[in-house]
Amino acid sequence: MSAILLVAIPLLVAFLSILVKKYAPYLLIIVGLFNLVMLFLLQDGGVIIGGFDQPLGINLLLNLYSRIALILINALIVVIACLNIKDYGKYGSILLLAMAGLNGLVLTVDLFNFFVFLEISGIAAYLITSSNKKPTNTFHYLALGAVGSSLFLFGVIILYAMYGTLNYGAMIEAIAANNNYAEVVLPFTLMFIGLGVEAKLLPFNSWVKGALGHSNTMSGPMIASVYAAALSFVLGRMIDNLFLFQGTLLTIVTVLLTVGILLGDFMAFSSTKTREILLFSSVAQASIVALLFVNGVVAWAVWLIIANALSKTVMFLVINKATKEVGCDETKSLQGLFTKNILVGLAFTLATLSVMGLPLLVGFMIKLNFLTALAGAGQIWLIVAILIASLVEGIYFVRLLVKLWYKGENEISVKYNLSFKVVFVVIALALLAFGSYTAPMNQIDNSVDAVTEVVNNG
Amino acid sequence: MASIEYLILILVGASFLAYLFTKLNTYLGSVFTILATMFVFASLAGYGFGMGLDTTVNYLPWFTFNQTYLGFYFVIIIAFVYLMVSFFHPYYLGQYKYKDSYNMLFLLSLAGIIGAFYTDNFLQLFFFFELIIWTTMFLIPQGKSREAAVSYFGFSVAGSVAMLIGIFLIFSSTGQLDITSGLAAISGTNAIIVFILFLIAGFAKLGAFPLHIWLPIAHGNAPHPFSPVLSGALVKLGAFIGILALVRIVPTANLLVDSINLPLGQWLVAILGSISIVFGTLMAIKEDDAKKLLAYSSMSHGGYILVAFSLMNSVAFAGGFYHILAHAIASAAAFMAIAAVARATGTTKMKELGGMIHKMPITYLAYLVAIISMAGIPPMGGFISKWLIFMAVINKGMIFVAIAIFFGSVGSFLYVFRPLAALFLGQEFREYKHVKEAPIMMLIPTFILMGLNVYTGVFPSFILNFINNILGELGYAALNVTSSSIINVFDGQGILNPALISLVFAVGVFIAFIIFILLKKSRSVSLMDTYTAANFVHDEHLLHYSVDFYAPLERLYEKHTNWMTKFYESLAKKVKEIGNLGKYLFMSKNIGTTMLWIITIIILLLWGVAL
Amino acid sequence: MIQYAAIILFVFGLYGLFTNRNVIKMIVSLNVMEVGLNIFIISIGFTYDGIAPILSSTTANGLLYVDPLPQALVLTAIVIGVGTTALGLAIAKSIHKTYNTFDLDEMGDKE
Amino acid sequence: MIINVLVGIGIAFFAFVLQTSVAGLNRKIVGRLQKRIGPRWYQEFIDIFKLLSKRSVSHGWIFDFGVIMALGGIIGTAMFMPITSNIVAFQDYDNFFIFVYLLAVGMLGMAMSASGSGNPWASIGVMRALTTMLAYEVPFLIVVLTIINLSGTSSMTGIQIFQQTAGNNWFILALPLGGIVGFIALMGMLGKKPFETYIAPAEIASGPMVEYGGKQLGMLFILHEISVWIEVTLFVHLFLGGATNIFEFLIKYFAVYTLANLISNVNGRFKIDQVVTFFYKWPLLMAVTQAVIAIYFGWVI
Amino acid sequence: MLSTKFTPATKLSKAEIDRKWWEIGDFFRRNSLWLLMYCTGCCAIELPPAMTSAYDMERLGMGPMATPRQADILLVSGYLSLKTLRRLIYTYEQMSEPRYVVALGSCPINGGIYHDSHAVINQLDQYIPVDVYVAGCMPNTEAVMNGFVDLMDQIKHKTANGWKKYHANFEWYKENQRNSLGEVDVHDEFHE
Repeated sequence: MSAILLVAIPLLVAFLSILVKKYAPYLLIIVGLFNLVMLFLLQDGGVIIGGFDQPLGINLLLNLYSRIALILINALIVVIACLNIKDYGKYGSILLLAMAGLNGLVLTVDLFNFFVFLEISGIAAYLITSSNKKPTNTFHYLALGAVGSSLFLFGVIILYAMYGTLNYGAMIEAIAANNNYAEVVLPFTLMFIGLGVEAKLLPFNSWVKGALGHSNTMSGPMIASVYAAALSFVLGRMIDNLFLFQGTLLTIVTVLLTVGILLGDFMAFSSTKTREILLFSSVAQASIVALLFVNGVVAWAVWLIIANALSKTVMFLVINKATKEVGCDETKSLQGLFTKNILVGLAFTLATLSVMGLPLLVGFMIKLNFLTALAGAGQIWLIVAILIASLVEGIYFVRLLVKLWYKGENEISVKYNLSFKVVFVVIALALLAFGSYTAPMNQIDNSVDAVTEVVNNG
Repeated sequence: MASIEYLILILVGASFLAYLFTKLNTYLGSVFTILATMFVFASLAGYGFGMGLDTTVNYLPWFTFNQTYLGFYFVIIIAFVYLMVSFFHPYYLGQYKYKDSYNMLFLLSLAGIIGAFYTDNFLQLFFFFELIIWTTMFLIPQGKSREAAVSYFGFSVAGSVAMLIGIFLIFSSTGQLDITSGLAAISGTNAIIVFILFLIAGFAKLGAFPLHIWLPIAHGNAPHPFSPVLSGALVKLGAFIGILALVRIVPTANLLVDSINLPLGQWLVAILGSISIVFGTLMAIKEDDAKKLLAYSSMSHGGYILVAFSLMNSVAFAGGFYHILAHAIASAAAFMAIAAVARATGTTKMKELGGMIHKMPITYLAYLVAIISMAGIPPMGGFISKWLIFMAVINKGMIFVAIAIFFGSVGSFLYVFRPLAALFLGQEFREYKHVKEAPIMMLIPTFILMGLNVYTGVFPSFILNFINNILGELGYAALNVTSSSIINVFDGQGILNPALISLVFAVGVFIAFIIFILLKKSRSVSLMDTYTAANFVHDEHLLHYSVDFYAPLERLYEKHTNWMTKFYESLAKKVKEIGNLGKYLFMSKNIGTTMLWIITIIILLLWGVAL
Repeated sequence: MIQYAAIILFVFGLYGLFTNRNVIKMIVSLNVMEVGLNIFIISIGFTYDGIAPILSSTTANGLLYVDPLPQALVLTAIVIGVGTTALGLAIAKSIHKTYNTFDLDEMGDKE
Repeated sequence: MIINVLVGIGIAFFAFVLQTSVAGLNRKIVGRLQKRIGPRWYQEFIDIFKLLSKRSVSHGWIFDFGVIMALGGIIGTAMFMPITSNIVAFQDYDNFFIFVYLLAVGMLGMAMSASGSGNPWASIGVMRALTTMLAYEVPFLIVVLTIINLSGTSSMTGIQIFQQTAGNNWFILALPLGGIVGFIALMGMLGKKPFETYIAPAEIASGPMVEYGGKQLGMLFILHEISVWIEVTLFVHLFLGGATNIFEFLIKYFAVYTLANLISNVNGRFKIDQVVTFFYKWPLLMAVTQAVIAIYFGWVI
Repeated sequence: MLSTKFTPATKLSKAEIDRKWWEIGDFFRRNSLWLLMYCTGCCAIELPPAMTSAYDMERLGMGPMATPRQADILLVSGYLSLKTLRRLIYTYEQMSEPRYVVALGSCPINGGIYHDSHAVINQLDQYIPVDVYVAGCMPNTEAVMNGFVDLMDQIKHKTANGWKKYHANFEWYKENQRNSLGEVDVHDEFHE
């Protein structure tokens, strides 16, 4: 009954489900629910596979941080699976593979094992994007993903060469022992770039436009919220424990991320396709999350990831469903989408307001608190950049909302079936509820993910 | 014992109830909104004047409230304008697309306003400030144009972003999030930066010179019952923040402009205020849409408020506070009159309207009283506030600001008269023969506002005494006002007895009336029978002179009237270009570019570390 | 010394990805890069006169073994490389089916 | 209080009588200037009473209410005006801005009823009147700012007493440029020839007064006379040191009005935008230089 | 001169009071006659000399006024074509009472030199009541001034009541106007 089941069972069922193609989505939902139940039963603690000593043995760590991440990922996958049973049934096994990869990614504290799970979830991601019927974009994503993960492997191996261990805890102690940051810069950069490709950070995410630009109701939410959330969690864990940026590396990374935030929002401001607006805004959000981790504001970064994941799911589902029925996703052609379906419109508006960070919604509390934390750390210039970006973001989201609420010249009618509506209402209510009642948000603090003790077979 | 927190919770609850009621039937929902606003206003007025509202908080998690005279002064004015406007809802909401959300957002923004003025914590102020912005933003697109909401939201959020940066600058330098102590604690260059940031927020919300583009767009195109709220009430938020900056932080105390012993910051704000007065007046004279014209007048009155609060003496502050009240009432009344005309005729364009006085005389009287106060003419409230500001500027001897102020006050007479002549007077157009006077429910607020305009003009002592409390709270000497409302300024330099002026004016009118009555009764003739050098004109449109009313004046400055609009359009274009550049650089189709970026970063880093 | 060769091979792979626009050639260059990487991993564990790290009953202790861990890692890395290449080829086939050319430039962006 | 009001009404009546007779005299002087006999000195009275006795035309209630409000406003202003430094209806309530703004009430009443008369020429006349007001008001108020700043009080009697005290002399000497600007602004206020754009009989058929006849026109003539009196007395009190006794006031009053009238009779008429550009070029420049010199450098002759 | 000490002031009836007022009014009306500057024909050239220094109309209290509302005298100076007559009648009706008409020259009397022209009316009296005729094909200025003085005397002796005649037999005048002009109040003249 250990944490390994979270990875093993989805993997096993993934391969079994290939045999019984028809029942794949149902299997997926069952496994997802099983994982969720397991998560509530398991206690925290590490797991060693194969009983070997630390450089050889692969060990997984389940603590509050990874528990939150896993609940979010599995829940979202189950929700997306339920919504897409009808038209993307045959992707059930791929989603199972993705679930296994992502669970493993979040759980493992062994660097090489991290690389393996990164590749598994990568492959699952390439297969998911292939559902967009745009092979060139998928190939683009595959090539970049492969390069990214091999760079990551390169970094890991250099670290292994220097410190002889692959385990998180041991590595952290070894680095701390001979604290000469200069020699560690190259591997950390390579690993940061490797992860940056997957986590959609600015210079490395040219695949995002292709992958999400033509996404559908299954691939959009999967890539934009599930993968983004998982990789943000993992990137956060690595930045917060392993990298601990200093000196020139810190300045370069901060510059990269700030440029990422500003440019992400400017790109969204300049695009007229609705999906492009959403994907560039999620690029900007990802850079903000990374920036928060770099500055040590871990607690609010976690809440930001969750809030963004939920809002982006709603937004992508709404827009992708509408684009499928209308055919083109230009804001002009989608005009007046909400005139007919008020409920979906309300949910979309609340999600957008939460992403913009306006009061009465959870986005505002998170934004206010992480800005106060940044101000406490004296980072005024970062606050200025984030706020300018949020101003530009506010303007293009309002421009989008105003177009969607009021009908243009041609009449469009998009029907959302009941299951979509239920999901939207639940998420919207959650955003609204936590917006005003913020007590539970203060429970976790910045040291939520301290990977310190070395998990040995002892 | 009404408590602030209950008021806010009641309002939020009432907004959801209003949503449901309006879904059932518009009239019911709007009446409910009127009752809700009336209840809130009554409890505020009842307990607020004596600072009697209790500030205990037991539901809202991290909110703390405290009462100040300054905050209460703003809340009572804005709540009053909200109440007056809510009377209009039953008649206007019928033709809006999302009428149920209209009532809901209307009450939500009122809750935000009550919260914003009763807090002493910066973050809470920002919370309510943003709440007001996005609730009012969703109301604007229900009017004529959609882009109005985007530009309104853009400028308001720009203002609130500047304020937030200022707040965090205070927090990071002094660790205080409390308004009074935070503003007192900062000093040196931080104080200057925070001063500038707060002023940007004030200017954005007030629609003063550099950030005024959204004012005509938003007020002109907002739904008819909402533009009085926009210009009467929401503009005062900017004034509140401007006061925070101008009165509480005096950043450049040492850099005095020696000839008129005023800190440099204050002097620059006075100059910007006067530019917005002149610009607002010139643009208002040229404007053809009545609501846009009144929007520009709000801009110029915003300029007056800024000048008043940048003169650093109690007479100017008293003038500024009084002007906030007088302008709020006058512009709300004027906008409501225009809304009544727009409801009856469907347009606010001056070239399509004329002769409304024949069918809507009471609306005409309401508009007349409003513009007398806006132009600052004696029997009405506007005169007293303008007089106080004039005396302060004269006492300080600021010549260039004085030019702008005098130009503004005479210019305001020009542009407020224009809708009066074009909309109301003149021949009665054929197409508006069927028009009826506004219904009784809509006339109640007009009568109340007319009475209030006259009251503030004739007996200002009660209001000026309350303003003295505010001045005391801000640490300035009180204004010398006797019980019979005789105002003595700069110990004798200027003495004003508004009651006497109104009495003498009444006596004069009585004498003129006697002369008029004694003489022979004159033969009443239709408006078509006018002296047209004996040409036979039968189409009343030809006889109605309302298009380009001040043509010779407009010709003098028509070439350079849109500096700022071009500036903001190019700014938006620049951001788009940067976005496209980003897409070109980072989002290109072939993989080579991304690889290039990866390689450069690695090389850059190694070169950086290795050195 | 072998590590420099591995890094050069890795850079060749990257250069390959850089320049050519043919899908198949890009997959080949991907493989070249991964081979370079694998050689680099193997070279990490090398000690001069170490023997192959096979544990059997007959081996006497006191012998110098090559570090077994990188070799284990390489195995998985190779398997993953194969996986990605297989997927890449499958996508290349579907690209060929839709645009019946392999060259990315000739495809144009048929939306 | 009643006595003050009665004194005020007396002053207003005195104003009407004085100005009408002075205007009559001026018509005679102008006649003599043009080598003709010119009308009787009380011709203005006869004109006004003839108008009051005629039965005229009314274009609706706003047409009449505007005239009543205008005349009421002007009578109210006149009641506040001090004749000499000791004859004033309401002791130390005669603030300068009351006159500027109660005149504006008169202007608003006339403008409202003129536009209410439905004649396009009346609206054009009103537009020209308001634009001219915008033109001459600003330089005049800048000079008044200097005067109030120097004399430390904004009440008319206070300014008179300041000029009559031993040390300082009349403001027309103390502030020469200010005096010139004041006189040009007075010409604008009176609507004398160079700036008579809004009565312009040839162009817009006597502007706002086109639809008036009979008693309305009579009341407007009374209004015109009293407002001329107010403006000339303002000039006398602000620049010529007011008056200690009634005769000094009469002499100064007659001198100023005749000078203005003579200048007016030799001048043509400006176009309306020439008026605005003229006032915002030289008078404003002179007013500002005078203000800067007087307030900042303190050079007061 | 009856002494007023003893005889009680007789209570004047309403009509007499009006009469008294009317007499005072006449004095003012007589001494301030305003001309409507409506120069229809060639006799108008006589007006400038009447106004300038030689004859100085102003000393009689007379002066030119821009609009009919303000004017007392409608000066018909010379021939009247049909088109001008329509304008004249419209302007006459716009004048405020009591109003007087002074016809200069012989054309309004009997058509003058244009007697047999198709476009000119011969007798102005048919269409609007005329108080004073000043004969002469271009009467010299003295005659014009004399005409005005006659008008003033008529006002003094209450015989200048042309405007009362116009009210009295309004129908008759209208009948004549319609016969000769067709339609007085012309519509669509400028294709409005």
